[in-house]
Amino acid sequence: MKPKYLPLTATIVIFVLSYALCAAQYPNILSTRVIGNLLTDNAFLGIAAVGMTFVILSGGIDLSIGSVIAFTGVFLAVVLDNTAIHPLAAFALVLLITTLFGAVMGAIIHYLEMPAFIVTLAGMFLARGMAFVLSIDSIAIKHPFYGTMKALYYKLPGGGRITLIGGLMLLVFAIGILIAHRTRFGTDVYALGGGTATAKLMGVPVGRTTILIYALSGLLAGLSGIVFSLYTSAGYSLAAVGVELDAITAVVIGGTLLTGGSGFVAGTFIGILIQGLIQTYITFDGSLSSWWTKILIGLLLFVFILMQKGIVYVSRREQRHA
Amino acid sequence: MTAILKSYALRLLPQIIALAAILLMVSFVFPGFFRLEIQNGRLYGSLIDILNRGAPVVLLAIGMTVVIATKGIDLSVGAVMAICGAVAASSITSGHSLAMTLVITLGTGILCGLWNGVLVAILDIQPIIATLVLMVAGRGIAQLVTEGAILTFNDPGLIFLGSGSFAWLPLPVIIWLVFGILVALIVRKTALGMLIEAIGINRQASTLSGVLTPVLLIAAYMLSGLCAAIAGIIAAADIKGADANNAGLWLELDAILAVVIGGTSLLGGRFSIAASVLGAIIIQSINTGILLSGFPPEFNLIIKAAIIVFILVLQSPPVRNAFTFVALLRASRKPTERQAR
Amino acid sequence: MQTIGDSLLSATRIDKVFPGAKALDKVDFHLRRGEVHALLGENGAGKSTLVKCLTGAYRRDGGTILLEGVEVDPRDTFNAQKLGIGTVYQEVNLLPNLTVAENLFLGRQPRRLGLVDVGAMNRQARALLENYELDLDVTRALDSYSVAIQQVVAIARAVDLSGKVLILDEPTASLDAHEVEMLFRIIRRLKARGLGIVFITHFLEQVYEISDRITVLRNGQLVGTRDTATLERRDLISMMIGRELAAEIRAAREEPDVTGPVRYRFKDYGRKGHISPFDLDVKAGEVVGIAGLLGSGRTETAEILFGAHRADSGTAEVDGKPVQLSSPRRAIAHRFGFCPEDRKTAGIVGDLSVRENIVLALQARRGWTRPISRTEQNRLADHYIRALDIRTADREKPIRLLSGGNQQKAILARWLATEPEFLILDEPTRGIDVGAHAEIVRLIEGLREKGMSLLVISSEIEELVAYSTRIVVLRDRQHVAALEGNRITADQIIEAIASANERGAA
Amino acid sequence: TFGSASAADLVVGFSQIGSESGWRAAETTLTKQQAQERGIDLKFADAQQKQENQIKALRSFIAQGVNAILLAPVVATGWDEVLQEAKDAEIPVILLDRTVDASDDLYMTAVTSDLVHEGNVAGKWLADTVAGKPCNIVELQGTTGSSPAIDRKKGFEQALSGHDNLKIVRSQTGDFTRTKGKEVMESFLKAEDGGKNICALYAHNDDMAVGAIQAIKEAGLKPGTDILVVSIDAVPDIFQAMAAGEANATVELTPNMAGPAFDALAAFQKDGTKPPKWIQTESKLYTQADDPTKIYEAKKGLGY
Ligand SMILES: Nc1ncnc2c1ncn2[C@@H]1O[C@H](COP(=O)(O)OP(=O)(O)OP(=O)(O)O)[C@@H](O)[C@H]1O
Ligand SMILES: Nc1ncnc2c1ncn2[C@@H]1O[C@H](COP(=O)(O)OP(=O)(O)OP(=O)(O)O)[C@@H](O)[C@H]1O
Ligand SMILES: [Mg+2]
Ligand SMILES: [Mg+2]
Repeated sequence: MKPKYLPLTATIVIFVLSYALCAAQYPNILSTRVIGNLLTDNAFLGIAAVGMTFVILSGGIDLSIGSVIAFTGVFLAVVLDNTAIHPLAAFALVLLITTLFGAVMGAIIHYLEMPAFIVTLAGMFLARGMAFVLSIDSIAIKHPFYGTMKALYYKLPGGGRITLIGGLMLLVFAIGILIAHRTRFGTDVYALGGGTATAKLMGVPVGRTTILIYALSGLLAGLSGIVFSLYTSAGYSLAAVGVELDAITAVVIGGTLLTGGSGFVAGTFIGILIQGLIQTYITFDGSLSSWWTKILIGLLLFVFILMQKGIVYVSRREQRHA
Repeated sequence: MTAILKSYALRLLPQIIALAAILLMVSFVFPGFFRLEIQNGRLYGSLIDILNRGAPVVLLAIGMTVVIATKGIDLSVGAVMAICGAVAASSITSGHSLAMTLVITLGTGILCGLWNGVLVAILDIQPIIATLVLMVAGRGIAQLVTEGAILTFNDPGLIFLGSGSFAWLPLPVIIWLVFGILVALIVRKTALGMLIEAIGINRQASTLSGVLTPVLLIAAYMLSGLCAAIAGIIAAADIKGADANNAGLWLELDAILAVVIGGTSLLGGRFSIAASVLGAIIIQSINTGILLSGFPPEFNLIIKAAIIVFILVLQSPPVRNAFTFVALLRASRKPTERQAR
Repeated sequence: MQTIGDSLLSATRIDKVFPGAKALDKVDFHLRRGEVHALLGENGAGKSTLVKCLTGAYRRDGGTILLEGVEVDPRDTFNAQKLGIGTVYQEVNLLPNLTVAENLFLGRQPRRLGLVDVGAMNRQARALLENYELDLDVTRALDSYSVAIQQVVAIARAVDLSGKVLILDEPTASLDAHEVEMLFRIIRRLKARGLGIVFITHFLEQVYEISDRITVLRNGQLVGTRDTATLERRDLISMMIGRELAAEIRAAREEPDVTGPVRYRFKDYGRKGHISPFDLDVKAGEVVGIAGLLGSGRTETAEILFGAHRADSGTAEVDGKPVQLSSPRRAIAHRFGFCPEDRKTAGIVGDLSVRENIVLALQARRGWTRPISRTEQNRLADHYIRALDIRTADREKPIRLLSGGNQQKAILARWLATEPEFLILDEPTRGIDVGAHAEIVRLIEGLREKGMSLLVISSEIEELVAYSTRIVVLRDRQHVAALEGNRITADQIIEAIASANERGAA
Repeated sequence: TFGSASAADLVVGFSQIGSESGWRAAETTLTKQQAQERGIDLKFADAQQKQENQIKALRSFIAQGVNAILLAPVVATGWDEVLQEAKDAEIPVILLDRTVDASDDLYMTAVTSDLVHEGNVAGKWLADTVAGKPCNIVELQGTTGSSPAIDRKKGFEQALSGHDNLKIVRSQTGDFTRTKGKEVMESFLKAEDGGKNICALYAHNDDMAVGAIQAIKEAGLKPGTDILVVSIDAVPDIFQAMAAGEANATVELTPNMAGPAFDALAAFQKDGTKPPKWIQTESKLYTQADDPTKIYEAKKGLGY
């Protein structure tokens, strides 16, 4: 096997093993209901994490996505509450706004040579601040169209459902994989992660690519915000706090290097599933206090990273001796 | 000597200008801003509040600067603050002496740093992820100690650390001043600073040159843990109780921001403790300024974001280069003018 | 063949100013169709800077560029590529994390239905590399291949991109004789097709072998352009350094006698998967030269001797006492020093100043609690800047802003400052100009005469012959032969490298 | 008989918001205690302040097939879908502590206090206490956007309307924490002439009040006399302050919401009695006259 597939394989192996372990203890975890829930409940996180994967592959980071999700939700709620605009038009409008927002951050990062961490941190403050200014109340979205969309799902045998948003996440992952591995833009993203200076000398349009990457992340954060608003039928300025950290964790568990240049969009999908599995397991167990929940999540994160390191290390060594 | 001082002043100039501009701005929206008086044997006024309230972020920023200089980052400092506050409170309420409590608490902070350092330097885990583990689990550990409640205490010695005063200054200010100067001296008067910068810029080359990279890396995280411990003690002492849920919440972001405003690159390398301290004070000035201004709280984040973006844009390489270029032009023009005469 | 004389690329009065250095001062450069034009000059003369100004990697501060008589202004390297200018830059080569095929076709991948056709790309990549006698798995990441292979891939990419002009900035630095030969064949073919080729190197033999004309830069200024055929070697050197070079590398070797005791003894020393166990003794006042083909395990040998990689078999002794060389630090404590081959990733600490880079190893050995005073640092830095003729505006300049060759000299200074007793040099003269080259060879001899032990790796066999008291030959990660005394000749070495069955001589 | 037997193997899922405050910890403790007393198997899930985690937890509970669900919702909106799923699975849901913006046939009952009412009680007390004298009030709000912050502000302002002598001069968020309460109060004091302009402090929770009291003391004023202090929650520490004369009044928000919830559930299990849609807990006002020391001792052990 090629060394570059090692982290991804390690992640998949770990996921399958832990799923089997969980299922041995709570057979219900194998039900289609839980599997359907895993997709639906993590849809917004998964979509945002696809954007985050591109950002991290290019060697950057985007801390603004949680706030952008909240902003999108509040914006939709306010617009649908106060105007007669059709939700689809509102979706288009908000996606335009968040894409532009991402593009502007990308432009600042490139042209002003500022670190992504800081630019997107300011973006995080700004987007949440905008959400507050729009409304501090949580606003329910009662538009009938939302009901229609929520009624769209594919029923699995056993009571589970693949919902519209769950399906949307799968689609976004599929497109993400295609963009990463089958377009020139995708290769350019990896190229930036390999070294901006070298990429520039090799003729990669660094500025354009950087702007596009953050615009894509903004677009997907906006899409994730739409999904979140469908998921909760509401807009709330305090929603999705810390989602960026969850997304980063999913990306890293999925085998992508935070330093950029190496990793897979598909890995992020497994990362999302692993995180969802941890949460499901903790709820099924139901005996942990608040603090033990946090400690356990931290520990599991640590164990996953360690196992991944271990598997990669061992197979590297075997490869050398082979 | 004067040349070194001059270059030092030049390094801090952007931060000093930004701070001055913000203070001036605040004094427009709140005229009594610069007033200082002596009350209860200590200085009293908004400026002192800034120095006092800024203490936790200043302390975190000191440790964070060194960690960032090694090309790392420490996301766990907020959680470590909570752990250490909880440990201090539970130690003092369970009857340990103040000295013992301090030893235990600082030890806890250093231990947390050791954990982070080992993950980064020995297990070679990326710093963001390595410290994310403790960031997530740490608050749980702190709550484990306090069982989710605010653990209050009445020990006058410990409380003095948070709200006492000495030489007209609140004790937290004295603590960060002394600690900051100490760290800066240790780092700059020994070769530590240069070695840390070398690691941050090129770890492989440093190791090949015989620099003890793992030890120095671990030490950097331990220093950060120690800083978080001191900050945690101050935060707990300030409210006479350990609030495991909220102590240090999101302060890691403020600390990182302070370091960046101080002009240290997140990519590691060249660092300045004094500049980071100034960065932290700038952030606190913004916070205090917002509180004094009387705007509705919905606007807090937007105002903060706007000011920070502005400062950072001024500091960004292209803008700075443009300024230096103008300055250079002027400088180069002067001698020729003189020659012409 | 086309008529020489057509002006293809002509740059006039190019200016480039860096803070603290005027890198180019009204330089003219004219490239004709169908010629190989060597661009020469000392380290820091401005060769790389000129190339980067031509390809838009740097914004030039003044001057005009004409391509086929039309004024062009490449804004970035992508733009230059589209104009038909392909370039191999010094140092910065390709992206290590991308596959070989992706590196070759970055920005111009074959597409089908808007998507990259990976199969076609890999096929084309394999076909492209066949010209270079390379049979690689093009779907592997580039960094799984050696520096030399990466260099060939970089050349292949540039050649493929160059519709009109090919620029090669020290492409041969890490290539062996065979690969250089292959490169020259390709250059001749391109030349016949009417391309203009700019060739930068410090190997004068190569200049005379391949180039038609020579342009020399000195201190950012144009010294002149001559036809290679009519330019005497001596004159060329004095054009480059602005004076007569006293003596080039000695052609004939004197016989140094090494009678000192064995100071360093390695027995069965090796590391699985890296280098087979070998025995090596080094005496005081001895220069052990290491010869071998690319990837033969020379660098690996140096690295385990220095503790950069831990040996997993064998023992090491210093002055008869067993020692553990498990880390560079341990080795340095025994007064070892090591100039690595890859100066960019393993040598320079880019953002630190020249001064700090020079004192780094010494400071690390003394420990952080005993800082070297600023006066002492300045003294050391100034001393070595002068002694090794490091071209820098001042000692506080960040080292990454120095030209490639000058960085190399600063790393050498770092180790000399520690006053080592056993100095390991991996390709110390790579990318160093003639003048400095001779200096370094003299320096090695001087150190040996003072009683230092040295182990020097070099791809230049003449150079090894000149200063080595003994030569160890490597093949396939094994020490296969040792040559001493009058057996040290270029022919003998080449024969030892080439013969497949001479074993057990070491 | 049937009732006690079914209680023994009753599995109830409890989705708690998190552990962001002492009050919340006490609610968790009391819920677990109450479940234990009744022999209920309680599945506890901490959502760490995130609605999405609560929805996930609810779905997991449904997938596990629990007998009933307790939900302390982090926000009022966005529950329709998952509550519908619970209803489809015939699992009764009882809301604790806050209600939701959903049709009331989606849940069995809500055991909550009235947040607006709490603010109102506090405001009334203040209006009665100052009795017509002019009074400048500073307000420490809860976390911007959280429903207690919005409703407690609303209720307080309602109580104030019609009293022209009462004026809120400054209002900032203290994030429900002591540290921020103290910091914000410090700035209020500076901004209002060293506190001479301030006659009363209204804090959306006791923790912020405790922090603010320290700030007032450090500014050389006497909390409780120079500046009246009224807040909400009735956590133990505020009773200590009241005993010391440093706080004046607090409105109780009882952490025992689970008791009434379990009672309603038991009745429903026994003979299908439907409880009322809203079981309101008492918002009791405590002042210095209520023997704060004794209440402090009583509340201390409850896990606040
Ligand atoms: N980015 C930069 N900033 C400042 N000075 C620079 C920069 N790049 C190069 N220089 C300076 O410009 C001069 C010319 O450097 P250049 O790299 O062109 O030399 P060179 O002829 O290629 O040398 P070498 O043979 O060593 O590669 C040197 O003095 C170098 O220090
Ligand atoms: N054919 C090969 N395929 C893959 N890796 C190789 C190959 N040849 C060498 N390498 C690796 O590349 C590196 C080159 O080996 P090493 O540096 O020891 O050889 P060298 O003789 O010093 O060659 P160079 O002059 O290129 O440094 C080593 O890490 C080795 O493992
Ligand atoms: Mg060069
Ligand atoms: Mg080598």
